[in-house]
Amino acid sequence: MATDKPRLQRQAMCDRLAMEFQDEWIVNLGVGMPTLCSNYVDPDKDLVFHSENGVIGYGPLAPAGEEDPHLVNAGGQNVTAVPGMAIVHHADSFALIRKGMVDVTVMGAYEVAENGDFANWRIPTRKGGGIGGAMDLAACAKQVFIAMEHCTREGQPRMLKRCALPITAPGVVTLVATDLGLFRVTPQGFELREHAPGWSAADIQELTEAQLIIPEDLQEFRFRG
Amino acid sequence: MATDKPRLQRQAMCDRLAMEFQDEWIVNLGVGMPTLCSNYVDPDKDLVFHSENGVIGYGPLAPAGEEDPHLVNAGGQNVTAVPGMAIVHHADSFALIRKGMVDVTVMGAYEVAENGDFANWRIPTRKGGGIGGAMDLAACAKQVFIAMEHCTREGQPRMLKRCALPITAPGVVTLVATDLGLFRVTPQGFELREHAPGWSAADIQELTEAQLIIPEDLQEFRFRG
Amino acid sequence: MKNKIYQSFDAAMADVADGSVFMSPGFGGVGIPRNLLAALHRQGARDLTGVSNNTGTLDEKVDVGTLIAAGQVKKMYAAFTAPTHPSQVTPFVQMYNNDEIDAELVPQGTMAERIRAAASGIGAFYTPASVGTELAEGKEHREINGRTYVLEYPIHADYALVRAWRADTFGNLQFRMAARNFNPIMAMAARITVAEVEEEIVPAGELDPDKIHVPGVYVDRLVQIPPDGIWD
Amino acid sequence: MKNKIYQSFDAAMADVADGSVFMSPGFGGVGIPRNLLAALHRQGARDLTGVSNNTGTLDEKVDVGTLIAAGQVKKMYAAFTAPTHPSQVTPFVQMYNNDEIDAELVPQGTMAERIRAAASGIGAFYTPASVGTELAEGKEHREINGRTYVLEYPIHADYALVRAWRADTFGNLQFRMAARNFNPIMAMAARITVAEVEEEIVPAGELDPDKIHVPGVYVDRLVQIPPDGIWD
Repeated sequence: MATDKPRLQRQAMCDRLAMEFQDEWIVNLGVGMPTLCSNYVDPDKDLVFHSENGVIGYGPLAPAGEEDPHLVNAGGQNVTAVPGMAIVHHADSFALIRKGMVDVTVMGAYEVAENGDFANWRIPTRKGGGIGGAMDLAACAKQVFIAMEHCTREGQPRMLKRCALPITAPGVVTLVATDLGLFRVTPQGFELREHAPGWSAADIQELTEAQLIIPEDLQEFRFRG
Repeated sequence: MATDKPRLQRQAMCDRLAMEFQDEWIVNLGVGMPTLCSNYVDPDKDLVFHSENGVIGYGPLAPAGEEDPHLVNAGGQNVTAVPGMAIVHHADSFALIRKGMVDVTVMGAYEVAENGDFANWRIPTRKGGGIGGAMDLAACAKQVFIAMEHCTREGQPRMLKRCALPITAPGVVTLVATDLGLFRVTPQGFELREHAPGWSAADIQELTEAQLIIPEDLQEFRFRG
Repeated sequence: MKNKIYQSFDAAMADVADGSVFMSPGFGGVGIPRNLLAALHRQGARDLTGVSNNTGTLDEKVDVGTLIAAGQVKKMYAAFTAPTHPSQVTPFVQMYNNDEIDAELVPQGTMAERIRAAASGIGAFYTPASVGTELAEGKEHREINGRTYVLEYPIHADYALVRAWRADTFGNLQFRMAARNFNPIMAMAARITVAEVEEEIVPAGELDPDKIHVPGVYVDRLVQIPPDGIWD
Repeated sequence: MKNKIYQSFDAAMADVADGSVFMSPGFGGVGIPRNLLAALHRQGARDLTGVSNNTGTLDEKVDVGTLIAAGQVKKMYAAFTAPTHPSQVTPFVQMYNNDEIDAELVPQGTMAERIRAAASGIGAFYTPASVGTELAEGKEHREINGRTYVLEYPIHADYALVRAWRADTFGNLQFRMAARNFNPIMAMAARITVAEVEEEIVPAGELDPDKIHVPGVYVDRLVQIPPDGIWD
């Protein structure tokens, strides 16, 4: 059965998204899995990591014992300063976001739909929600990349025709990395760009509610070189 | 004829308005005559002078030869720093104004009306206007004081039933000092509080279009002690 | 110059009345006015409305969750009204599930801008965030230059409790690194602003006027965090 | 790191196309990007729209009036479209009276906020300034909490020409004293921001990240003012 095959690791998924970052991009990484994107470093690209708490241009996690207690990223992790870093307050930080200066935001999601909608803030069976800065970022960043498991713990597909959960923003997702491959959101729907090793397009379609577009130049998933 | 009697000097008019400033007030002085208010210093009162270019807490004009070329007030005059001074940008400076933190703004005017309207930015026979920060300040300061000559150069009254010129803000003026006296704007109209020496209430009424309220406790104009 | 320095957090929080609205900054565990929150907890004011990025954490530290757990808060404005992980059942979550506390969920950037609107006399503003989502339902929409925006209103407060790094006696504040976060906009938005200060409160004139994050005119009360205060 | 340092003002202004919108800060004679304005004058772009507190002065110094007098500007947004004194007949006033230039008169705080709205992705906002006056006629009004506001829209720009005191090679900017004025908000609002810098441009990392007035991500081009540049 297809579902027994080995799947991609989270770091590989985030590496793959990070390979798409372009030189000079301002990058915002959501809490959790997306923070792994900063572990992939391409020396030919200068990236500026922006955190919604107003840190513009932070570096890797601080080594143990060398933490600056006042310097944290959006996940509350102690990060390091890189030369050129600047701090602004929360309103100015989201001013930057709403102006559309963030080139890409990478987020986790419960669901992504083939029309580019995604959902990551509320499960209706639980009261309340956890938005943080996701709605502002999703509505305003130039691109939204999603990193998520392809299926729920119960094995249900997360890549859907339409989101069932309340969405975070409509029609904004451009690229999705799951543990089964890399998907581009096109006007026609999800295009499978790269498949996990050992997984055929048919295997992946089987675990996907939306109809996948399978291009002629379908590639195997690219790992860190 | 009443109009031949000596009138109040500009400094005396501004001194009198400045006597009304209360301890801890944030004071904004308009360009021109109102800047004279800062020459009246009451050692028992701490005032914070705010200038719309974002200087919060400036001091007297800089002595010749000791100017800081980067430090100017709203009139472009070189002022001095006082301990506690802070600088903000223009949007933050007007944020402070719109929040209603300015306790008083003192402005010049072409006309003031008994309903508290005043006009100081446009003469319809000339194209364009010079507003600067006057509309923001007039709409948002807790009080608006006016310092102006009682009549135009042509001898026409400036204290009117209704403004003829386009107004700067409706119903905001609380106190007016002219070269003939001090007037409070009340719900019933202008109340003459203090008259210039040698000028009777009737003399002043003669040069005023609006009907003045003459209180029983009418005083002579108070000069710097 | 008016003396803004209070000798204790308790003195600085003494007049908070029942029913007050308070703002409490902090993000990622830094820049949180833990000493003032602890004092407000001791003071015991009730029926408070809180404005804060989150609704409290599960660690043992004092934060808005301390006031919530004590039943002092009737409503929260926050960007998180559910935990990021379902296993995190904070006091807020328990009370919210039991309808013992009210909450308005606000996207973080919209919250920051609504606070900033209060700080700047703006009556309302149009933001693109949340358009097309459940949170924008029932709100006024407007298309401007081909883009759809939703109308949002200021969040005002009676008190801002903030945590500064340095201050002078006039109330000018400086923050350090990511501890800045919501502190400046909350300090400028509230009617009464109270700051706990990590470093020594220096005489007015010792801070460079070009390097001040909150002008002293916005700050009413200052308390130096003592050696035995809450530092982390 | 991308090299943002240009060797001349002319090089930094070379690509300004006819019809561009430019912002030019300055207030009370300080913080004016005189070197960049002089370069834009030499460059000769026409049909420009300018955003500036005033429309030029009568002194001999380079300011927006230099571009206006040269016929390069078709429209100005400004808080002064008439001189404060009728005797001050600037080039703008002459051209405006002859309908050779267009202008929109904007209250200064509204102008600052409209620029800030462009810098922060706000679609429109309600301000109390100008309500009840001629300038609010025809604009949308709204009563909010018993107060009347008028709706105002962002002012966007292609270029901001700014004058900084210090900068680092990443583009982080610092301003000094009242020379800050409109500089930060214009630098953050425009599509392309060019800064002339009074002090040496230091390597990235030498400015304290807590003491930066405009983050380098907003700044595209930096030019050090040379000894023979326009200093005043």
